[in-house]
Amino acid sequence: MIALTTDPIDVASALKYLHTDQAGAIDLFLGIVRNSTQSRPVDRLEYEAYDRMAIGEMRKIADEANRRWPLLRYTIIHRTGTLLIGEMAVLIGVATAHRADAFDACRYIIDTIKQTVPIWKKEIFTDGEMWVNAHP
Amino acid sequence: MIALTTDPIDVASALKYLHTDQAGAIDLFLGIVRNSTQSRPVDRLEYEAYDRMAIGEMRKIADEANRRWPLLRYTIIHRTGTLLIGEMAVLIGVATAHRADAFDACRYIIDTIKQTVPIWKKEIFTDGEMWVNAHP
Amino acid sequence: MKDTASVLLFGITRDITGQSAVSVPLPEGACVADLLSQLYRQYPDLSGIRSILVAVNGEYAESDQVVHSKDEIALIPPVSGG
Amino acid sequence: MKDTASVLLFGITRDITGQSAVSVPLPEGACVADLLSQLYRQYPDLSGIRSILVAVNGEYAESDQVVHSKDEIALIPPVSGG
Repeated sequence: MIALTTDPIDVASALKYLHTDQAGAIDLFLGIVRNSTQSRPVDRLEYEAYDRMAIGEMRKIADEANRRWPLLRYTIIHRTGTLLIGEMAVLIGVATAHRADAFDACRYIIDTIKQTVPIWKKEIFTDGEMWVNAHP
Repeated sequence: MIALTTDPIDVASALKYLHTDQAGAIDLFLGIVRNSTQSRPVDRLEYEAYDRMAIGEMRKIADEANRRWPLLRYTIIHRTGTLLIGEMAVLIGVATAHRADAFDACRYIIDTIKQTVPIWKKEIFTDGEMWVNAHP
Repeated sequence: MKDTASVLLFGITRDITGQSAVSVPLPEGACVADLLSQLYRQYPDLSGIRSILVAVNGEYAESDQVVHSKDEIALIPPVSGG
Repeated sequence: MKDTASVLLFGITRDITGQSAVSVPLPEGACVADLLSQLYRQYPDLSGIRSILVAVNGEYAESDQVVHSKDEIALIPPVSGG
């Protein structure tokens, strides 16, 4: 299951989806808006996506994870729009028979998302704003 | 937060506990009773703990994880008693500022639990039963 | 025949140009690199961005890929999802 | 003075002995290895277990650690939590 959404991410329904009788392990990664970046206080984040391509790139990542590890179920949900401190920006969930595969696949998915998926975040500080990673 | 419980593990309250404004990443590992072991169908599992020592060993593991990685919050919950297919036996949750630490610490904790914490599980098959790891 | 291409802009590129899509002249046979050069001329502030990739029809494109006016073209500044 | 120790049993050791605690003679100065030898004599089926460790007062004990009758002693067959 792959989704972009402007609504809050629902962990319970993601978990319900991941549950299957063959699963011995579920690894769930949550990316959350924290209150500072390099000790500069953050007020909120604004996430923007090139939706069509973002879904396509997430699909490629999931397909590659599926090739590398024996996944039973997976879910990738990324939120867009304005997010406040403590809100969840991304949820990656992977269900496998054995735990090493769940950890490896989950980590691969989030690491690769941050490299290739056309989603951008702007940090809004009390005294300015900045697109993350945009500047040299 | 470290606990042994005979009640079902509540993911929502574990997540609520892990949430803090400094957290940018939460890794949550769930160990689940699956329906087969080496393709032998499992009916249920019975978990037993040496409670006092199990809590002590989990505490040591958490302390070591705290020394190795900058953890903001963690939770280790292990269930005991009779568990059916699909039920959660263990939940490990770790909140950190950055995701690599969350993955590394979470994996360290579950891997070490399986090596040192005095908890035992018996697999009940339709045609027999076996204490896991007990035999050469 | 001289055509134009519409280029979708996101993130910092949208902020710099003040637009979510811009039109650029697209000579026949022009490739991704030509399109980027044209955009840097039109919007010199784009050169302050660490790197810009181009997507054609929803896929990352190499700089020598030829683009057509009917393609969906987008600038991809450094991503920062997650 | 010849004392006895009570030894807590879990998992497969409890199943083999049919008891959750057993009493074993504990000569003065006896160590963990002595206690284990005595238990293997009393319950030969324990030798079918892959390995057995001993915990004294809730901590894993080395085989040369001296045990006392007031200690909380437990057999720890191979663990399988998680």
